[in-house]
Amino acid sequence: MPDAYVADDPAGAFPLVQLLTPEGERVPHADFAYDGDDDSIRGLYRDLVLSRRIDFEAHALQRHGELGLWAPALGQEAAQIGSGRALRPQDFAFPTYREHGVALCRGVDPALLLGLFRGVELGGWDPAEQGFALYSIVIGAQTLHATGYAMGLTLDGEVGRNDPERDAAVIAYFGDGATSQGDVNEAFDWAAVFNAPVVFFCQNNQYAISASTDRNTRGPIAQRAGGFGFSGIRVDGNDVLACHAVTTAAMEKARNGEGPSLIEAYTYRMGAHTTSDDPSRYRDSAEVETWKLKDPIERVKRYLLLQGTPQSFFDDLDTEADELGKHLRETCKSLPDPDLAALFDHVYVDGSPELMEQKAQYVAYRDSLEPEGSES
Amino acid sequence: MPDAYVADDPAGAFPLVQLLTPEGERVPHADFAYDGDDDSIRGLYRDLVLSRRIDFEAHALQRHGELGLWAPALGQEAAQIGSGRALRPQDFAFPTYREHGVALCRGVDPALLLGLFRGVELGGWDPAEQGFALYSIVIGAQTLHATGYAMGLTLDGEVGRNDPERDAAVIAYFGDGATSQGDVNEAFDWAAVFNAPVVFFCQNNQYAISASTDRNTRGPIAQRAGGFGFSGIRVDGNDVLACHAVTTAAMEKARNGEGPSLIEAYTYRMGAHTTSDDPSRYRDSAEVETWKLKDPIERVKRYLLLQGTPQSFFDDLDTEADELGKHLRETCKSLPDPDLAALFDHVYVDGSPELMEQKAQYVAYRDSLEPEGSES
Amino acid sequence: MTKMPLGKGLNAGLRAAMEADDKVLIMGEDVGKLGGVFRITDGLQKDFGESRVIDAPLAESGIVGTAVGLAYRGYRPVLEIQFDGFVYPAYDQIVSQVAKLHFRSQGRVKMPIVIRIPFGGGIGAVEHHSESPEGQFALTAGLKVVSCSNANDAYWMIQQAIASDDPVVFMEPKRRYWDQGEVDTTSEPMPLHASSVVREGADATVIAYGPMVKTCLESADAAAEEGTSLEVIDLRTLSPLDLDPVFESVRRTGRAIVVHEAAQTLGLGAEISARITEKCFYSLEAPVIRVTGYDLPYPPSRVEEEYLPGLDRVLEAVDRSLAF
Amino acid sequence: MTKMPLGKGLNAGLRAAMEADDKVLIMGEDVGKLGGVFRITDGLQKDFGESRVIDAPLAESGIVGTAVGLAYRGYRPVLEIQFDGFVYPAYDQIVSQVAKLHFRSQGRVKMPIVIRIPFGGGIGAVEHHSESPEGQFALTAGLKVVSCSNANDAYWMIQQAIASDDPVVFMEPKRRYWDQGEVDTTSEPMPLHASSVVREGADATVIAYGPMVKTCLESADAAAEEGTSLEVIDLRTLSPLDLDPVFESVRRTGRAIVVHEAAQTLGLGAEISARITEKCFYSLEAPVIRVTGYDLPYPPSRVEEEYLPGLDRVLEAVDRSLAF
Ligand SMILES: Cc1ncc(C[n+]2csc(CCOP(=O)(O)OP(=O)(O)O)c2C)c(N)n1
Ligand SMILES: Cc1ncc(C[n+]2csc(CCOP(=O)(O)OP(=O)(O)O)c2C)c(N)n1
Ligand SMILES: [Mg+2]
Ligand SMILES: [Mg+2]
Repeated sequence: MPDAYVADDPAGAFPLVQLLTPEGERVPHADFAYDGDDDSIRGLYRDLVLSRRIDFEAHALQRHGELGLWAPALGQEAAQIGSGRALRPQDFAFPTYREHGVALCRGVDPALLLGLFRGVELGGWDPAEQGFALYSIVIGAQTLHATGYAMGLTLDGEVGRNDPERDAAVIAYFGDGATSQGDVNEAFDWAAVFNAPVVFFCQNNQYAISASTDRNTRGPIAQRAGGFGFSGIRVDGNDVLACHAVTTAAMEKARNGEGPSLIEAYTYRMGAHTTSDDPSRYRDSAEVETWKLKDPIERVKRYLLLQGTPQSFFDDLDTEADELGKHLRETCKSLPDPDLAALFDHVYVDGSPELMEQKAQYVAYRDSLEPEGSES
Repeated sequence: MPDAYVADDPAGAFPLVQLLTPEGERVPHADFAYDGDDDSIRGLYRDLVLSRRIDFEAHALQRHGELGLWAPALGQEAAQIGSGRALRPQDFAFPTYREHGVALCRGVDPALLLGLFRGVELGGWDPAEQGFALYSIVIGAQTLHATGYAMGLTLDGEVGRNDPERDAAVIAYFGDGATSQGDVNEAFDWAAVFNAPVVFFCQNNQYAISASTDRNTRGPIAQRAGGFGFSGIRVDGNDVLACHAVTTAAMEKARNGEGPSLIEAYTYRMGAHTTSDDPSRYRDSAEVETWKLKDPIERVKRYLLLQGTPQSFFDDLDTEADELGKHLRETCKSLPDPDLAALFDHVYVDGSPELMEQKAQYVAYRDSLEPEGSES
Repeated sequence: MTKMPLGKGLNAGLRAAMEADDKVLIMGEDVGKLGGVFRITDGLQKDFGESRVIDAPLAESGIVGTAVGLAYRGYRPVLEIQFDGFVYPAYDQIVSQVAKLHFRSQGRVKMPIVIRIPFGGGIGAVEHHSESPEGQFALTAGLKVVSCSNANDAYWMIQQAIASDDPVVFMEPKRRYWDQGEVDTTSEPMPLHASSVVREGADATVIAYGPMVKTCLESADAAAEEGTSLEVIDLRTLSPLDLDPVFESVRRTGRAIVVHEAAQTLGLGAEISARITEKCFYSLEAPVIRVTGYDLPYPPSRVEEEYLPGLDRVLEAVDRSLAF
Repeated sequence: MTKMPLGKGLNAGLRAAMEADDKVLIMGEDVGKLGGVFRITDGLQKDFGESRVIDAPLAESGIVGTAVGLAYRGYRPVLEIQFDGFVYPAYDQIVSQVAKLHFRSQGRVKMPIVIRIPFGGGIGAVEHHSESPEGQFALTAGLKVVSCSNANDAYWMIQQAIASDDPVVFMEPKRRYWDQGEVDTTSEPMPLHASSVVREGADATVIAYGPMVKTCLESADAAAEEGTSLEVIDLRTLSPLDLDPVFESVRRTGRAIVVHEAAQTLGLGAEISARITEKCFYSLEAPVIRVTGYDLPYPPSRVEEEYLPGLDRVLEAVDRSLAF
């Protein structure tokens, strides 16, 4: 088959957008610029540090048996904070189970994230309040929800009014592994066909549990978009400024009614897949070491220090992080165990006499045990 | 978002490969050539005419109540014959419900195609015998089967031996509407990841029942492949020579171990979706008229006449087609109604005592009716 | 009172629901200009526009998945699955997302989605076009499942399903689309989740839903001629089940026959049999008998009338019950 | 006789099957280097290579759909679905393709595919990781469904499932993976599709499968202390069911209790209850009682022990049956 019909070598077509090097130096880019000042960058730094603290505390809580599981975002903070801070209040985000940093940006109390992992609830916040959907564990499912929500924005006329304060868009998070799922590709297709205001934000952390990216996709993920008729872009996912700039542009485009985009944030999962995972079975620790040098937080710190940010800023932030840690530990332990009886009321809005009968049976049974065991 | 990151305007990127114009003139192409002589073209013409005859007869049989339904391939004969004749005996084809022309090329007795539509069986041939899977009605499902079969060819070492007589590949048929299905996109992904020897052959007949192609995909379908990391090509689906040339090249590539390709055969469904459909509700008859001018059979006839093919060739072919028609009519009416009792034996290979009990009950019940009704 | 076919009752009900609430959207394959392959949405796109009657891409998971997002946004999507056998690609979105979001969010997120599925056989169709997947939904907590059997119920139940804040799988008896019936558009007959005694009788209780209600009523006519009086109950709601009328009836008749097209194993008949036995143990004169499709994949259509429960098989089961 | 955990029994059984037939392939997410999230395929890729133990892309429909193609090509794919709640994206390929191809082709095409699903709760997992979808498969004609409850059965049943020319959905009781048991690798205990009386008793018959067998055996111990003698039957095969041992038992005891984790409505218990009533009507002293998960989406794990049937609930049901 003649070469002319073979897809272009995509390596060249999708250079990584970078605005801040691992060494903490800002570099210019022909197409993208970070639009904030050093104060804003300090704001981003704060978010990065706090979101890493969430991970740290949750990890410890899991090790102490307070959580059943935790899915760390360690190493992915820049991708999450950079994109999360590019959202406006009227926007809506559809996360996976790992977007703790994005949750922070949306104003969700991080302690609420723990309920799912502690096993006391299945989603602890009101999606409508902060424009942040429930965590979604079934890989890819949420990308269709995001697309549908975006279609709804168009139907509601919330798009393309040239009114930055009101025009809205949606962001859908997913991982590199998720690119294999039918649902994700259907979401790409629908978004393209309906020109929906949605940004697909893929954190390519290079693993789907033990599967490296090439097991799930051939060629850079950003190139997938072109196949569906919209644009894809590849960004240094450990560079918070670049992630912010690229997401801002894509969200702007979506809000303007110019349709979907795909962002591939090339990053690395420095931790295990979850606390149940054992990455030593499938990856070299040397690889992890390399990526430590590209740490998304260190580079911002270096930049800020180079800019002469006073030590007090870092000290204050440490205190704030400690407080957050304390809040997490305390709230976690105080999260009440669910009452099974109450759960019967949440299956349906309009109830079901059948289920109420089961509930009554359960309650009667439970109560019948109490006198004997007299424990609960 | 800067233009550099927007997918190239694809219109220019996917010109239609054409080797024979609607006027019957052969045109050269930089990359593809039809590799047969006029005798071979007469062979293709014969297939085109016979496959159209299958449609014609089946349509009439449906109108006379002999078939419950028929899905005509009218207008798509060149895509089917061109691709079908590019296959070797060792190759394997996975059709939809409309690949009557491909079935003909594979050596399936066309009368066997009628069983499904008559409602006497669910698939009337042995896939292994002719390398032609059962018809598949659930849109897209068969593309994954094709990919899996192709993976099996690789595992078996049937690929890339540089032995044209033995190296094998798979072709998967589907429609433009099917490009929206998760399964089809998963098939693209798996084929790319496993570099599977499979050619995805999409007959873009511009409709999925009433939905025009732009409802199912944005941009040319051929471009979808690039997003998954393999090559796509767009061919005049009404040009049997071009379809043959392009499919030959793609199959060759697959057999050589160079992985998958996507072919978009741009054609037109001149008939209704099925005999149950009423296209007047959703498309102009003027559109159909335009496409009649691009008829896939007429242009070959013109070419052959220009080459001085004697009238006797056409007359003989008419006779052959009439015989095929007679064969279809006769076989159709003689296809036996299924025996429900026998069907119980086909659910499992290893049987099931449970089911045999149900069968016994059914037979006893049926037999109990006979004396009374004394009809059956 | 107007006479109309069941399919037209659905069409009129959809129209009324769209007029009543502009958050109601219709989405599905070919629902626009074509009006759906069964014309149930005929004329609606013309009158309500392309943004309220949306021709979907050919992707069932996409149809249901985007509907979840639309529901998050406050819409009430009414989805058409073209045929029963094509709902399975959407199964994950239905059982893991639509069914669970209210529960997962502790009531914060509502999923007022209606999934319309033309179901069942008897129309001579090719494979995948005659299935009865209601069991796969009825066993899923968080979904409600209903089926109508006549034009009046079609008209009202579709409106009630759309008005419900819970997701409803709406099973339409496709082979009865063309059956005429009286529709009273002025007064709602009964709540959505209620079973109905459609014929009173004394000797045995016959329980059915959707397409089999007509079959059972005809069986009751035939039985009456031979002096057997059958009570026929139209379940209408498959999840939650409303079995009080069934228990009441079986306590009187002592005999129950459940009829459905779906295969026997783990069909609704299994659940109903189990519950009748639990609740009416001492009233039963015979075990509950199930008259259902056999445990086969749906057979070629030429033999479907033998596969599906018909009048004779129902009567034979009644005889068996009476003779037990 | 060797003592090993149930999970290791599966691993050894898979190994034996791969050694016996080089058409046997393993495919699934993370089954290679990682050995699966439960390590059931541990070491197999190392020993049989990457072309026989295939790490799949993250796409369940793809896993099953390509397996269909591999089966067309003569392979015997053994698929791992990572957790019960992730099988639904493959539901269409399983019920419309895998289950039907033999039937559709009138026996010409065989689908010797095994779909392994670690199922059920009790391990404190997050949502979608504790479901019991066996009913959704058992109601599908063309599939066979089995579940093992101990290490010896694990070792043998997985080999028998792989050797079967029919597609088998193989439900693995994930919370029992670590339970030790004696494995006799020299002699096959019994056929795949046979139920087994695992404890004899006289007062009531308790029917279970997979993870609940252990619970029921413990209940029988406890009941014995109070003077009640329970017969416990391990179904082992869920489709086809092998209920003759159950009928024989219930005819003796007059009482039956079915136990499973899956929700009550349309769970296996419904079918078993219906059949027992059909076949043992005059022997029953009480209606069949079902002890199951409640009709809720699987709840947060902190409350799962209250949601799932446990020893106390089984005994309470036995009491109810005896007192009826
Ligand atoms: C449909 C489905 N299949 C399997 C799983 C199990 N699983 C959980 S996370 C995961 C890997 C996800 O990889 P990726 O999309 O790259 O996201 P990451 O976890 O790396 O952020 C898998 C296979 C799941 N949650 N859902
Ligand atoms: C999963 C699924 N959904 C819906 C259908 C109903 N259906 C049959 S053919 C068809 C349109 C197919 O369009 P396309 O893929 O373009 O193929 P064509 O019929 O035009 O050859 C639809 C929606 C189906 N068969 N399978
Ligand atoms: Mg990843
Ligand atoms: Mg088409």
